[in-house]
Amino acid sequence: MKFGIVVSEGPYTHQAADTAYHFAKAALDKGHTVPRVFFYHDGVNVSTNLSVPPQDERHIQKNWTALAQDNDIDLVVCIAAAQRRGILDENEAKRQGKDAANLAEGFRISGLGQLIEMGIEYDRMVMFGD
Amino acid sequence: MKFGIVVSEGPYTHQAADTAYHFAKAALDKGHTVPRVFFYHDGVNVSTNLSVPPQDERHIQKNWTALAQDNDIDLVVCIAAAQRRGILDENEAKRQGKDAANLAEGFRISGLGQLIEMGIEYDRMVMFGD
Amino acid sequence: MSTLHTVNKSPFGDGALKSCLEHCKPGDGVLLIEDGVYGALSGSTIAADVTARSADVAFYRLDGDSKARGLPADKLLGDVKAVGYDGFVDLVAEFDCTQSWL
Amino acid sequence: MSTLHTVNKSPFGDGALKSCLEHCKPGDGVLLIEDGVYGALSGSTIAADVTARSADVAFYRLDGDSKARGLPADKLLGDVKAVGYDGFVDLVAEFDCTQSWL
Amino acid sequence: MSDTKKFLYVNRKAPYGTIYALESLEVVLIAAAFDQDVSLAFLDDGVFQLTKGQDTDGIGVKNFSPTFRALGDYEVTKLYVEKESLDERGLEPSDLQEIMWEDEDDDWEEKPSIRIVSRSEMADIMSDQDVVLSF
Amino acid sequence: MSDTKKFLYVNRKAPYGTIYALESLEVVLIAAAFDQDVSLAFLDDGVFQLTKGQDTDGIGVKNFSPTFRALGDYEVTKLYVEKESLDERGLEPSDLQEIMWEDEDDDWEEKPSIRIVSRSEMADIMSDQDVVLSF
Repeated sequence: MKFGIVVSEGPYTHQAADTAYHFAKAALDKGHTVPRVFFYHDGVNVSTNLSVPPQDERHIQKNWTALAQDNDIDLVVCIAAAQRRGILDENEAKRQGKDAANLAEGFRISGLGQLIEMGIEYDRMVMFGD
Repeated sequence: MKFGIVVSEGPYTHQAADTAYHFAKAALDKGHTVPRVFFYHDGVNVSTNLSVPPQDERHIQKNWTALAQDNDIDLVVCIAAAQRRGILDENEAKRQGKDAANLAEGFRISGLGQLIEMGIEYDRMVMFGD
Repeated sequence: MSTLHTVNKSPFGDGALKSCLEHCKPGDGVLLIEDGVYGALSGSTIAADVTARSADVAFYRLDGDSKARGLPADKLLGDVKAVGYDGFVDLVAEFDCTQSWL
Repeated sequence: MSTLHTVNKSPFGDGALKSCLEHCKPGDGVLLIEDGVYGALSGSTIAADVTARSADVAFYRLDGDSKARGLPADKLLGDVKAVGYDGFVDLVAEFDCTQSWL
Repeated sequence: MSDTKKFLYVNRKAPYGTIYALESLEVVLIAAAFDQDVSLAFLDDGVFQLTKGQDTDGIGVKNFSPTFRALGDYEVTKLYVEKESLDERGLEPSDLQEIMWEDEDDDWEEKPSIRIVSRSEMADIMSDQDVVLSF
Repeated sequence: MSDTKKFLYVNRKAPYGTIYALESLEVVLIAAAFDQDVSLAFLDDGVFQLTKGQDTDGIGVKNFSPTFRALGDYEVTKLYVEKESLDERGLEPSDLQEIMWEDEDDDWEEKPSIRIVSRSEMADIMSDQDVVLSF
């Protein structure tokens, strides 16, 4: 089956991004596919490449990036939610006149239409939030 | 009186940073002082300089920066909470080998001791969170 | 010693107001802010709990938050006094200590 | 059509589980995850509500979340079956639709 | 399976205290372009999103409640509001804003988009969906 | 006013589902260095922070519950736990981990840091503070 996953809360603050990660891994292990994960609300904060958690803690962003690269998952960050919260890729940073970009490798910024498409095309949608 | 303010939730997602801002302004208008505001938990996300909210919305970070500059408020972002969530100043970015820093003007990163000091030295402490 | 308690969540989905009402002391104040202002709705399932404490606890609500949420004064408990951010500041100064029910 | 409902918040401070129990249909499943696993505590104020729906709704809890929170099996309702993340995946596949009570 | 899926957007949170209500509405506005069968459910604190007379000047946050009245133009015409949720909060249907849509199959007659349903009807609506998104 | 203030750290949230419990503990560890009169209150879902036997291997999150046992070394020795909160959750004091401190004024006798109090006693404790920080 094709599973769509939505992450609606930020890393470390809520467990949502962790549970979603374990769920995605388990789905892939069982032979399902996870073509896309959509990050919305504070979920967009998962995609910052500036996070430096303590050494003895999991690195949530790096876990997602690695899982995506190993399994060809499209990690999509909602552009409207990202702009409010200060997540920018190189293009957006340039367009907004900002000196820095902070979108991590393996993530891309796009619109809410990508979320609706998942609902239309995939067999199941699972949301993780607060 | 000296008022200490703590902001525990991120901008836009929760109203906490807004209410704290209006409270701080009202306290200053009444002749009280607000020597320091401490940003903890997701509150640290208020201090990103990469936020680009819609044109017709308030700019929470810029509001805080302006209020602090006009009234000599020390805006302190907790270092441990900030590192987890990807808020870095120039020094930390360099030390962590990151290409970018995103701490906005008027904010500084420091330790939790700054929060305890507020409790010891100020007349009142007010927390805004979730 | 008297305490100003602030509650910022709707009492219908969250237990903060109820817990606050069970822990505040006679002479304390309870200020409803943000989504907490829904706790001032008369005719609701929480109204009796608020009214029961009104004899010995002073209740307030942020007026800006009430108006933002479209709550007309005639739907709200008369015992819960409207204040602005300036009134919020006065309350914090007036009570010895502030406790946020986050 | 059958639905798998997920609940991720403690039922003692938040109304999500209660609302879920009032809206799920016979034949549905309810999976407790994250802080939602506290909803499986026997002898608690929520236990009767869960048990009352156990006749026509299947209850599950994430085992990792239960162990993380130090909840021993003998403190938990027997009607609420432990599953791993792999079981979670099976449940999502088995039911037609998943609804998260955020 | 037909090309059209039934999407339900579930709103259980109050506006302004948190951003979920606003960002839910942003999803619905985009979703309207996809020609799916869209319904919105308002229950628990979600019913507060629809109160009339919202005025956010005092808190410095944008008032997004007028956007609900534009949903009809996007052919989003089914806003289910749970009666028990209103009752518990001391609200009546008349405390909600009027939201209309024009029925092109009925000589463009204006019809109300808000449909008050019982908890048991809400449960039926929830169980009859292909995709349920929660905010 | 004396140089020492009474600080109360109020914990009303469960661990792991959100980070508040962990970040509250981080504050308390720093606070211990400031020679103030520190108390911790655990009520509502906060009592779940102290359950024994927490094992987080299955969720890939760090288990911070052993840190509570180190609080005695930091001279944080007053952990008030509300009995009614335990009761409502089907928990007993014996479901909580044992947390001890050594009383240097009493020949270093080991004493329990957790003190089970009634709701009314918890209200008294809350009302007798200079600074209350909530997590």
